[in-house]
Amino acid sequence: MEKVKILKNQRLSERIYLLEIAAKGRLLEVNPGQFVKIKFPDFRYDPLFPRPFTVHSFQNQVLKILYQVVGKGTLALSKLSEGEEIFVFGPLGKPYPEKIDFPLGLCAGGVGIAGFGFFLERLPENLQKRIFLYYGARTSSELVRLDYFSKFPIELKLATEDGSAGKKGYITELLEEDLKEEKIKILLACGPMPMLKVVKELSEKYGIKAYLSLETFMACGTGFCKGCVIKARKGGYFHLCEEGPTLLASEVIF
Amino acid sequence: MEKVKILKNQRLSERIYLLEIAAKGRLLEVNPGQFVKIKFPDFRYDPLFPRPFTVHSFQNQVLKILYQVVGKGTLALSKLSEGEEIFVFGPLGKPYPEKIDFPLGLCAGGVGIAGFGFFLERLPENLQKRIFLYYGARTSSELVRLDYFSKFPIELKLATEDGSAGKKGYITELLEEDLKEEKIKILLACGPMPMLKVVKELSEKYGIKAYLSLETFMACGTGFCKGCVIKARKGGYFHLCEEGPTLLASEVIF
Amino acid sequence: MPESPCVIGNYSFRTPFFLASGTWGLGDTLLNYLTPEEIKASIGALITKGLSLEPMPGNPPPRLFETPCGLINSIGLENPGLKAFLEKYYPELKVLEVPIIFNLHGKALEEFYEMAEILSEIGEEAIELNISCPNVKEGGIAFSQNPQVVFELVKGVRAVFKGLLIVKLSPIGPVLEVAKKAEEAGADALTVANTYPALGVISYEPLQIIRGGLSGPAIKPLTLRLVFELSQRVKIPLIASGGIMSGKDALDYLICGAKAFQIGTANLIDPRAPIKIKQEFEELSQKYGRLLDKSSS
Amino acid sequence: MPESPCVIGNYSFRTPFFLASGTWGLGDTLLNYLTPEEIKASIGALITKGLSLEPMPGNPPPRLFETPCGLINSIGLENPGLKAFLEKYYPELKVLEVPIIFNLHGKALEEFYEMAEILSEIGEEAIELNISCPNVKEGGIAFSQNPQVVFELVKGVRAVFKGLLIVKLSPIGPVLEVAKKAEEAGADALTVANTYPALGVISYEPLQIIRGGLSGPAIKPLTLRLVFELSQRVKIPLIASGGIMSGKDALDYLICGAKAFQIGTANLIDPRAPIKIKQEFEELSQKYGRLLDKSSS
Ligand SMILES: Cc1cc2nc3c(=O)[nH]c(=O)nc-3n(C[C@H](O)[C@H](O)[C@H](O)COP(=O)(O)OP(=O)(O)OC[C@H]3O[C@@H](n4cnc5c(N)ncnc54)[C@H](O)[C@@H]3O)c2cc1C
Ligand SMILES: Cc1cc2nc3c(=O)[nH]c(=O)nc-3n(C[C@H](O)[C@H](O)[C@H](O)COP(=O)(O)OP(=O)(O)OC[C@H]3O[C@@H](n4cnc5c(N)ncnc54)[C@H](O)[C@@H]3O)c2cc1C
Ligand SMILES: Cc1cc2nc3c(=O)[nH]c(=O)nc-3n(C[C@H](O)[C@H](O)[C@H](O)COP(=O)(O)O)c2cc1C
Ligand SMILES: Cc1cc2nc3c(=O)[nH]c(=O)nc-3n(C[C@H](O)[C@H](O)[C@H](O)COP(=O)(O)O)c2cc1C
Ligand code: FES
Ligand code: FES
Repeated sequence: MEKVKILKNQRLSERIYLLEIAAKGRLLEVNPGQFVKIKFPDFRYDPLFPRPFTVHSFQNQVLKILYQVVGKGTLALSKLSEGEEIFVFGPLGKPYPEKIDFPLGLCAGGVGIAGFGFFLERLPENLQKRIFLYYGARTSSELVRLDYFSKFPIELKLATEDGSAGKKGYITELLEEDLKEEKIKILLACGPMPMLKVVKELSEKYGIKAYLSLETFMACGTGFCKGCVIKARKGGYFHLCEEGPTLLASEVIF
Repeated sequence: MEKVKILKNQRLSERIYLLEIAAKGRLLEVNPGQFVKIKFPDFRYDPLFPRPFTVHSFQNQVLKILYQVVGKGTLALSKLSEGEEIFVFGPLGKPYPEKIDFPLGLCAGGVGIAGFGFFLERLPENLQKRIFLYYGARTSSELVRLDYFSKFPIELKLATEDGSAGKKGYITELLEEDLKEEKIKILLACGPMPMLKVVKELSEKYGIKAYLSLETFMACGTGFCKGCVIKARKGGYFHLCEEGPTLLASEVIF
Repeated sequence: MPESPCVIGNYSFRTPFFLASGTWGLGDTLLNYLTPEEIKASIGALITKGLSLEPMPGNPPPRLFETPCGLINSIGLENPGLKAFLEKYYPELKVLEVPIIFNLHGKALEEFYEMAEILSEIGEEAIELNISCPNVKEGGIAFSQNPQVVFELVKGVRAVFKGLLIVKLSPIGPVLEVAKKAEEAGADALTVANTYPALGVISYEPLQIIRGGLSGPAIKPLTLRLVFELSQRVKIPLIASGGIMSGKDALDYLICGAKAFQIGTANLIDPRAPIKIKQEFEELSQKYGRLLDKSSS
Repeated sequence: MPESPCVIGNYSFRTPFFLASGTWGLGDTLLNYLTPEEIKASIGALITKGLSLEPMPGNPPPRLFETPCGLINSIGLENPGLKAFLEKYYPELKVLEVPIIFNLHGKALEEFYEMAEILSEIGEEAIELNISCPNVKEGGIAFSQNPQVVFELVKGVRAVFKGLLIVKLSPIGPVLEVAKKAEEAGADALTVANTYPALGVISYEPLQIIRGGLSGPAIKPLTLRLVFELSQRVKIPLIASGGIMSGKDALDYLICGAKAFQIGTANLIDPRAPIKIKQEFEELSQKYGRLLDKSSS
């Protein structure tokens, strides 16, 4: 656990925030796809467990977390101001798979977009050019960090459920159009379960590989509790915090 | 429970803060000697109970609390910033006794000074002039709000344990000097238990009435739980949140 | 839908939210925080502080200790005695027109019978037998460690009292057996459960220890489990008591088999908690209506 | 002073802080977070994940649910089996030169005996019998509901295993009787206690419920009370397990009669918790030294 200072904790939309901290210690070793867990130094045991968050961006030793307020932990996080200290523990989990084919489709629902920033930051420009980023949300105000993502030489495709930005509908509809045209060879997806289910189905339908960044409640994040399991197709379970959070869609059952 | 906005939450010394809120609803009915309880609207159950604080000042609908950070509740309070909302519940407890003789000695140890501000604010100037305020702390930096108290036409006497301000030693030593000289007729004291014990003894020794503002852990503050008891001399118990927090020294045993 | 009205035995309550014994004092300060209309609209029944035949002074301090998400209390059943309560406190409560349930504590079986008879004579309609107080030397939790004694107790009270008879279980000991025996002996409903025996070290110098009963959010997962297990083993209605702080907590208990809900520690935090909890519960019930239909079928 | 060294039975441990079973995985990731030196300096013993004769896959998800100040887990004793553990995981742990205590789970008495024999044969010195897991269908907590069965179990294991024999009690059921029987049958120490049977409603749509064991700060007041009660009724040393998150928690248990302390849920929050807790404990012990002398006399 590194005790770090909050550099910024900015509200981007009604429920989405961008947290910036000065990384140090082990945190400097983080790779795209990995996550950290965050704990408050306030001697309060509710919530009991640190909350896990993907690293959204890591440049010039500034580590950024893109998060959405959904419950008491994230609510408490959102109330912290610049200068306050938090404990950050990590890196945890496995990075995104090393060998990835291109053109690559990144599919994000809501704050599922988080990890793709750091991923792009570490990708050579020639490969960035071979990325399709599908990014969907309920409404335009929840499509955050568009300025940041627009700076990469990627093809960015947007969708909102209410049609207030990009295509009206689910992001997986845009994805399927491009899959039909065989524009992409492999998929990496992060977002709500229903979206991941569709991505899994699409990957099967179009016969391409898909990696999914999954979520479960995590007590430890370190492989200690054996609680974060996802059913494995081959029998038994994956421990998401050790073997994930990113797993091959074809190997999991949900 | 009134939901109120924090106007200011200022650090006065290492561990002492001054909280200012805009009073409304029932809070407007508060009288000197009463207390309020404060709860955070953060859906966290640790600490479980709102914390009780005496009203330190109440002018122009601005209610002030002078508090010291001693545990997780007060620590959390100290981290709140201007504009954030808290729940404030009250007024609770009985006001200071109505019929008080003068000259009156007010004896405060540490943040025990809090309630005397509001008390003085409501006192006519001619009676303020007949007040001796004995105020002790460990060290000079913990003698807070001296500017504020100096504006009243009272006789202010200070002591610190390390001698960094006022007399070196305990405030009860200064008090005893004046008791010997029969300068005061009645006492009102608030502070740590050891100080209150000495005040009780002095009041017996010099045969004057003393009121003590006592503390116990309070779950409800409303008379519901029957937990905040102090032994009564006459047998049975006082419920501090209903019958106190200020009780006649001669009627309690501790 | 569980509310409007909530039926337990032959009695129906306007709402399934009851004020738990000992968590709203003797009632004399209730009206400082709630209007009679609010009480009537949100509270189905008022369960009195534990009453004994003779007045009890309660335990010396410390009586309270806060633990992580919980409260240890060792009040020791401070109360003016049944008769004084009826004279001094009861009249003010009666005018509220909310059913009153008398929570009774006896040091011996005979004391319970005597109190039940007194209540029967004046036409009172509801009793909750407290056989589970962890904070008194005699009676209290000792009763609930022996299913046969519970049988005898309930049988004896039933013989002299025809109204609604609720038995408040201890969460420890042979709970299932005690529940069965209470049912067999004629109890109309069970309150699940009282506080959990607990200990807290308040300070080291001087060494101050409190032994008492744990309540609050900390115990909810435990009592929820108990309600779930008991609901599959007894037929009489279960009234949940343990860490109900929100509408979700009540709904969880409903799903696990409870028919009514006692609000205890939550009242200490905020006397207006019952209003808030009932409202949240109703909103959730609307949202998950189908689910509730299933679980109650 | 309880540490340096902490003596239990005929065994002495460098510190009284043990890692609780199931809260540091199988040990293969421990060295990612602590150096061997740190482990040696702060941890008195490593208690393995519950091991069974045959491998167990564990329960399907959801296995975890956070409650106010607590955790419900229903891991279901996922483990590779005793033999595979000895082959694959044990060698790496052994080099740490910290005593290893084997936490064993059997579906039947014979399975316990067989595992004890295996360990006896390879010269292992310490076993903790897990008769209290609330998350498996067979064995587990069922054992600890019957004092006579516990007597037979401990007797049987004692017959084949001469090393340190610890029995890990369930906090529910006839705890005092079980403790007595375990002592009588030859247990060297008791771990007080395992998790508390609990239930959580995870979601309404779909309806997802978890039944499992509650651990963490929420249960500390309950287990502390148990330790206190047991320390007055049995003579063998008690090892506390329940919500130890800080040096104060350990000191509280010491005052109530425990000789050693297991760190469980705290490891999940922070793998470096044992170092922090031990340090805090030592600072407090210094500060309140006189008090401790009194309580241990
Ligand atoms: C590896 C990983 C990376 C993540 N990265 C990000 C990120 O970059 N940005 C981000 O915003 N979020 C991320 N999350 C999700 C984030 O951790 C959660 O939103 C957060 O922990 C919620 O905490 P909370 O206290 O605010 O909400 P809580 O109050 O804990 O609960 C929020 C919701 O989850 C439900 N819930 C709680 N426990 C369970 C359970 N066991 N099973 C099912 N539902 C449950 C609750 O009912 C509630 O609806 C990530 C999660 C994981 C596992
Ligand atoms: C009527 C009243 C008026 C008050 N007015 C003020 C005020 O104006 N300003 C101010 O600063 N404070 C005031 N206090 C004290 C204040 O309420 C406490 O300092 C506060 O509740 C501590 O909360 P915490 O969470 O920060 O500390 P906690 O973490 O709760 O504990 C702080 C300390 O108290 C000890 N403690 C906890 N419970 C008990 C118990 N049952 N018995 C003995 N010790 C215990 C703990 O061990 C710890 O050392 C008042 C108290 C009362 C009853
Ligand atoms: C301060 C206090 C006093 C209590 N007094 C009584 C009592 O007199 N009789 C009784 O049966 N239960 C008593 N209880 C138990 C409560 O009625 C309730 O069953 C228990 O606290 C669990 O519910 P909760 O978690 O909602 O508080 C008391 C509880 C508290 C906290
Ligand atoms: C995730 C998890 C897994 C556990 N697995 C085991 C186990 O395999 N065997 C066992 O005897 N106890 C097991 N326990 C119980 C702990 O060892 C410990 O006794 C209990 O959690 C109480 O202590 P705590 O509050 O410090 O966690 C487990 C607990 C948790 C939280
Ligand atoms: S969260 Fe504990 S093993 Fe993955
Ligand atoms: S604090 Fe509850 S009665 Fe006083």
